[in-house]
Amino acid sequence: MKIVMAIIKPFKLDEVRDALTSVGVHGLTVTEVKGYGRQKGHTEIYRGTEYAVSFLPKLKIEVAVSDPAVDKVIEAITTAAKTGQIGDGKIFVYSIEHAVRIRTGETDDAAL
Amino acid sequence: MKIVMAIIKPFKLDEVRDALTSVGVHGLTVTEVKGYGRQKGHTEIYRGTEYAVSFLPKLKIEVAVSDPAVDKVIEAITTAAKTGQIGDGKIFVYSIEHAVRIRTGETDDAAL
Amino acid sequence: MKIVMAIIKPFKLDEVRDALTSVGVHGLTVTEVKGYGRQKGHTEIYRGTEYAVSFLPKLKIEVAVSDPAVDKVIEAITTAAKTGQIGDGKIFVYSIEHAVRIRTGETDDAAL
Amino acid sequence: MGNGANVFFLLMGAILVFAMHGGFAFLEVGTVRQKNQVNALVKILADFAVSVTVYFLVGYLIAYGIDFYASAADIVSDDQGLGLVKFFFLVTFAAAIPAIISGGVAERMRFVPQLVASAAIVAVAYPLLEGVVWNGNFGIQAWLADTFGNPLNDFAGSVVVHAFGGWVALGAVLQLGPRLGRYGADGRATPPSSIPWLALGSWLLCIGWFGFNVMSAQSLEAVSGLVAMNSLMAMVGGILAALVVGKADAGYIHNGALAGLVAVCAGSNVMHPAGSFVVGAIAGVIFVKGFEFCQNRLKVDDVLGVWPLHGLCGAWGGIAAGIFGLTSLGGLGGVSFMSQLVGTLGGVVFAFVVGLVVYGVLKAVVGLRLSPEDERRGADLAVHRISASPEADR
Amino acid sequence: MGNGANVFFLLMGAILVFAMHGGFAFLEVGTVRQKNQVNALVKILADFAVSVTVYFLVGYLIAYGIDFYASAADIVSDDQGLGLVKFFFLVTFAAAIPAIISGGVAERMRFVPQLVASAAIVAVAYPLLEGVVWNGNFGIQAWLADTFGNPLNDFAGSVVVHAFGGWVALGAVLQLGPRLGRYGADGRATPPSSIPWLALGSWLLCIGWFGFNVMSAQSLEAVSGLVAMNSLMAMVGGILAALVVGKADAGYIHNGALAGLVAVCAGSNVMHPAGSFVVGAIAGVIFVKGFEFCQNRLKVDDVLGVWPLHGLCGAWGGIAAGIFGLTSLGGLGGVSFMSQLVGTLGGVVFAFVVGLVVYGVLKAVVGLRLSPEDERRGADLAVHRISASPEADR
Amino acid sequence: MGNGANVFFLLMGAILVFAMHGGFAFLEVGTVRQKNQVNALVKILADFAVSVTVYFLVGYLIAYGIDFYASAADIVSDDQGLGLVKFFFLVTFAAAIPAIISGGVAERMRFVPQLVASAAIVAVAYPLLEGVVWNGNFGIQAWLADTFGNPLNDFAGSVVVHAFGGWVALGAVLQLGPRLGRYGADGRATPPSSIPWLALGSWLLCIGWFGFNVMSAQSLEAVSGLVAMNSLMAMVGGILAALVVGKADAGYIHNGALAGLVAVCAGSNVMHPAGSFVVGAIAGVIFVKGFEFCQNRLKVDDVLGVWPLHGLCGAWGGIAAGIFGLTSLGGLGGVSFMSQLVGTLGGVVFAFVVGLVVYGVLKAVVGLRLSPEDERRGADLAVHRISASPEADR
Ligand SMILES: Nc1ncnc2c1ncn2[C@@H]1O[C@H](COP(=O)(O)OP(=O)(O)O)[C@@H](O)[C@H]1O
Ligand SMILES: Nc1ncnc2c1ncn2[C@@H]1O[C@H](COP(=O)(O)OP(=O)(O)O)[C@@H](O)[C@H]1O
Ligand SMILES: Nc1ncnc2c1ncn2[C@@H]1O[C@H](COP(=O)(O)OP(=O)(O)O)[C@@H](O)[C@H]1O
Repeated sequence: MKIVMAIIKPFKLDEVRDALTSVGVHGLTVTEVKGYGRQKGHTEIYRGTEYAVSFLPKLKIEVAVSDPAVDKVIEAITTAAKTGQIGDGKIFVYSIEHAVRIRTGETDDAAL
Repeated sequence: MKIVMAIIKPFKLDEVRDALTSVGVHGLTVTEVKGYGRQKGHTEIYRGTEYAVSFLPKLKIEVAVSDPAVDKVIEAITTAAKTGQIGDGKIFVYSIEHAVRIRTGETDDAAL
Repeated sequence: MKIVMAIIKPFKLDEVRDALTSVGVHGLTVTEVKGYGRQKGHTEIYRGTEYAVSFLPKLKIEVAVSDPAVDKVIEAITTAAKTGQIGDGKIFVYSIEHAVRIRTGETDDAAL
Repeated sequence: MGNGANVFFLLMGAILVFAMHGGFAFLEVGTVRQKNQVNALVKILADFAVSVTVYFLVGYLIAYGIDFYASAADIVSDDQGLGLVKFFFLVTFAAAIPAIISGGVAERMRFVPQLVASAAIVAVAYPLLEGVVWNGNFGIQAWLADTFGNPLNDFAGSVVVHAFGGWVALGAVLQLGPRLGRYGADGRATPPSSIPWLALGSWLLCIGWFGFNVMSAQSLEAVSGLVAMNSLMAMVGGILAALVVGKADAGYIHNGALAGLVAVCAGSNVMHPAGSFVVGAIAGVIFVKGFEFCQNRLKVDDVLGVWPLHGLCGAWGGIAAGIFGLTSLGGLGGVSFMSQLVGTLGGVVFAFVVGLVVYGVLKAVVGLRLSPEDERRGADLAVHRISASPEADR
Repeated sequence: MGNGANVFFLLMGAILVFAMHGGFAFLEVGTVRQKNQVNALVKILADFAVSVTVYFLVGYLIAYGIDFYASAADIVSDDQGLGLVKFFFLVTFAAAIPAIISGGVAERMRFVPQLVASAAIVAVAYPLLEGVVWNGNFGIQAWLADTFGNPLNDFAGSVVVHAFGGWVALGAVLQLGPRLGRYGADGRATPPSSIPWLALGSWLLCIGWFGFNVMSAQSLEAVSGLVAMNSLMAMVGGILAALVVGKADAGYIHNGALAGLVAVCAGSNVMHPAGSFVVGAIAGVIFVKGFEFCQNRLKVDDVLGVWPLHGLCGAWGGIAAGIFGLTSLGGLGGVSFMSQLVGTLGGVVFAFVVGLVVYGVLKAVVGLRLSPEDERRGADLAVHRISASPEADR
Repeated sequence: MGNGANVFFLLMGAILVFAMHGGFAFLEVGTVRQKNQVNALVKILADFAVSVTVYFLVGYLIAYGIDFYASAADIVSDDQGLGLVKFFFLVTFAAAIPAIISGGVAERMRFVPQLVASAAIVAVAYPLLEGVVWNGNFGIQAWLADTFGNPLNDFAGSVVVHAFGGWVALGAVLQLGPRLGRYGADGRATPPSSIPWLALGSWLLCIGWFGFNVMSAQSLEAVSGLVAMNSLMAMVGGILAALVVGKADAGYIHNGALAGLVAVCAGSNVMHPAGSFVVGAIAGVIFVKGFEFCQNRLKVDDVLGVWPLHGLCGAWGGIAAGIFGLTSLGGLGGVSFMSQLVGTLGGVVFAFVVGLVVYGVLKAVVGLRLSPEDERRGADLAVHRISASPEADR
């Protein structure tokens, strides 16, 4: 099993979730994060003083999937999250050794 | 070493922490996340318009542990986080290659 | 490729980011988390009742890097995040198998 | 009763209505998305300042033929400056027009064009209507009285202020178009940012409203406890109706109070408290139904619902005074249904035209909307370069 | 002094006490958990509307023998509707009873049963006590005066409003039981959601309270600067005592101001400012100690602490007027300690029985509590289907 | 006009100015970092209580020679306690001094030393100046009148209250030093925590300010609508100037309103409304430029900018009354430029010395600052052991 972790633009969440559902993913976890990268932040100003806001709001999506599903999940996220503009984000994939569904105790692929 | 990452119901945090402490885990990191899965969200309504809230508040717990401790940690979390109701969450386990305690520079098992 | 994940004290963020930039890291993702460990929380009091606040605000930093860069990234974070006081945090390193830049579809090291 | 007491009386009215402007601000803060909260606050304050300035320069002259182009000694005259507090009181009414419109055009309107529109409306359009109704200008009230028996009774401005503001806002919103992503294929409504902030806005409005209504008597000789009690009963009717029809919806109940108060303004001096309760309750229903109609049928993106609230309930209030003010319904009489109907319709049509024209001209000349990119980032960053919680932005 | 001035005077009192209801709302918003903030806001508004309606229909008649079942012309009479503003002023007091109770039963009480309880109490129970104390009904005041030399002096309602509200609330809370997880093996207290919001509530209450107290004179002939100054000094005493005894606790200091104001109501017309300071300071201590006693010893889950605040400090205020009102302590005299003691105890017992009975009957007939599941989700989602920050829910 | 009406009039003034203290609290809540919000709220309330206590005990005696060391009957006398409401009204002015200072020393000042400083200043220093200007003490006003034709005209306290508070605050801030990390190599400014909260503070201040100014007449015989209108126009001038010069900055516009109001206090009884507009607009510019000068050039860490706001704009107001009050500029006359200039400078110097000395002595004896660790954690946890959003802390 793998976890596909993606950093995306916040307003893309619904599209990404829909894309994932349509390739058979029925669970995922979302975290509000701040991203730093090529996309530049902005400057705020309050009473004449400027404040650099260099971190941008992003969402992190984590999806645990069985190995065969990884490619189509990556594909689904890439397509749905893409705007073509700088800052669209990244996808990282890593292996997990166990998965457990707390409610039932089911493990591994059955737990996803 | 492994990281045991669990998605749990928010009100289970204290029980899970106590269970982990009692199996010898003395450190963990908690993140507020939103979960999407079998457990359905709810609908909010404001001035006649319905808003589907499909993501539910969950907590992500990350615990780095030495290999031998993994099973009892999974066991502790599963027991403490279980309500038997849909949406109890998942546990995922993956390997880490290094661990460093920033304060002392200690590494690996000594860093946990 | 690896992900270097660090839990640090919040007020160290700017220093850590600067240290990472100076070793050639140009992207990272930050999450607000709560930490539990050796560093003790505090007690709040409201109308005569005490509330134990056992989780402390921390930041989680995740940086995806190519394998050769791992050591200098760890070094940079350790140096910048260190105060020498309890609660400075941890660094964990794990392998990732794929990386994708959503905007361009570039993969692996080219995606970082 | 000396002038000092009347100065005091009108001053308290002016302060209370001024406090309502804070209410407009926070009602908008809580209802819009977080990325437009700062803009809501700055707009209300700036609109208020612009309104006072232009009303001082020309508006008051148009409405009442009074100007301040004389020395302080002359304008104070020998009544302890009673005329000046009267200006203060009335300008807080005039400034309510842009505050009403603000809630309709929120989240995508450019800042400077909005200030220009406010200036035009408060300098000229509003004073024209105000002068006709409250100062007998152009003999229109006299004509209504001749024709139907009584002039238009709009004691505290259901028509002059609320219906006018609401219908101008409708014209403005139509010229402006909906927010990005509100309608169309993927269109969807956005939930409000904060119920406590909008509730605070509603409370400030309700509190100040008693000054709006009761002090409209403009002197202690003319003040009437009936106006106070009627305002209370209409507010209560609006709350209860919105509670029931709106199914304990937090947005409806807080707006229901306002709906009742909008509707009672016109006839608060002539209706019976029980009649006022009914008028307020009907206004509560009108708001709930009107808001859904506006949003879902008409697909008019009036963010706070100012057209149903001020436009529809204000018009209802103007007409209702001609019904519940009748002695046969326990009222004090002295009102004619036809005068109320004709006067209200006249005001509504005038307002709608004003809204379409003022915003239409601005649209043609300078454009009304934020760029799509600015609208997406939010007016706070785009216009004011700060967010509502700057410390949290890092 | 004309009627117009008195209408104005009472109107300002009514507006100020009305603003206190906003204070009740935000005090509760800040003190409860976030999942019950919307409910706090809606409850206060709905309770207010229900209270006005039933007090208009029967309550005022019970208390003062006055009804509004006549034409507008008749009820306005020839005093510029002074009687109607009097109703407005007094109904804002009556509506304070449910607002007080609301803070005690917060976070687990069902919405409709609460409205029904409010209706019953404001329609009948409160007017009975009010009529006895403030209108001489049933000759009880006359009996106290005959027996002890003076009637019960409860100038602005330490007993009639606050002790009554606080002891009804105690009965209600006992019938209702504690929130899930509050007591028992794993029981623990929950911290408040927001200090700024509860502070805003406290400020609105303090500001409006000066109307509550001073305008209780009900006419400009009877108004006294002493009442204003005593209210100020008692508030200040309450703040300082709560600051010291409560060790700079944000909750205690904001409630300490209210404790002083609750206690000074009864004797504000007869005490010396220094005496009022002492009365307020003692009230501050009573609140701090009483709250801890109630929460930790009695294990009564009175969420905002309305029983210690209004119940205990109100009773203390009733009695204190009989001490600090004496000329020997610098007061104006005209009060009897025994009348204050007996009157206060009588009011307290009556209120406690009312609370137990009204909520007991409702509990037996329809049930009082949200389902455990609804209580866990919070009343906002369960009752109003929206959270306090909807935009953030996604 | 009876005493009752004057009691009422001054009471409303007192209530309005009391409400301004809530405004001070929320302005500070929104401007400081979140970790110091609770402290802002507690400070303002505690400072207020301490101020009332010491002004009651000695301050009022120093300023006006009046004490309350007599029975209630004696101090009420036969004017319905008018003198007592006068005390209430004036003590809300006195208590504004610590509220002003609070905003300057925020985020690093220890709690108890601040209360001690407040006590010293309100008990003695402020009443000295107040007595000189408003009660003719020490014959200084008489001397100014003899020398320059007219005494210092400081109708509602541009100098006595605002310039005094602002310059004491400057002395305090200099003694205290900047917040950790504010200046120096790595120094940087911190953004405010919340625009809506600071906007609420500004609104409460603006609303109450009309009581501050108009009720300074202290009787209905002396009340003047000119004061009300001038206050309005100056506020509007301040808003517009800050909007333009401050480039639609949310902080500047909300403070611009206050700047205009600070500056108009002194001459609001003699200037023409148009003159007041200009005075307010100049104050708006002074605040914007003065704030940047103070923060970036002087590197004085005056957190809310109370020295530019109250200190500079107050001094400007004192002087401006001597210009725009002249009949040649449309004013009512009766003012002398030199009296305004000399009086203002005298007040400013006195205040600055008071600030340096009071905070200097406290610094030497007990120390002023939180420990660096406490400052980093924030005053909320360090002093009050609670954060602003306790539920979210877990
Ligand atoms: N090396 C990295 N490690 C972790 N997260 C990264 C890394 N580089 C970028 N990110 C995340 O991806 C987001 C987008 O990256 P950015 O460089 O701005 O644009 P793009 O995705 O178009 O290359 C960043 O805001 C950050 O959250
Ligand atoms: N495939 C997945 N990848 C990541 N997180 C998941 C996945 N499936 C479920 N989750 C997380 O677990 C939570 C609970 O899952 P859900 O399907 O609702 O119930 P259950 O845990 O009882 O199977 C979700 O809210 C989500 O946060
Ligand atoms: N075993 C662990 N797994 C995950 N996170 C941990 C673990 N131990 C500590 N942490 C994180 O590191 C932070 C610092 O740890 P702590 O024990 O307080 O001090 P130190 O880093 O000095 O050893 C904690 O607050 C927590 O977020």
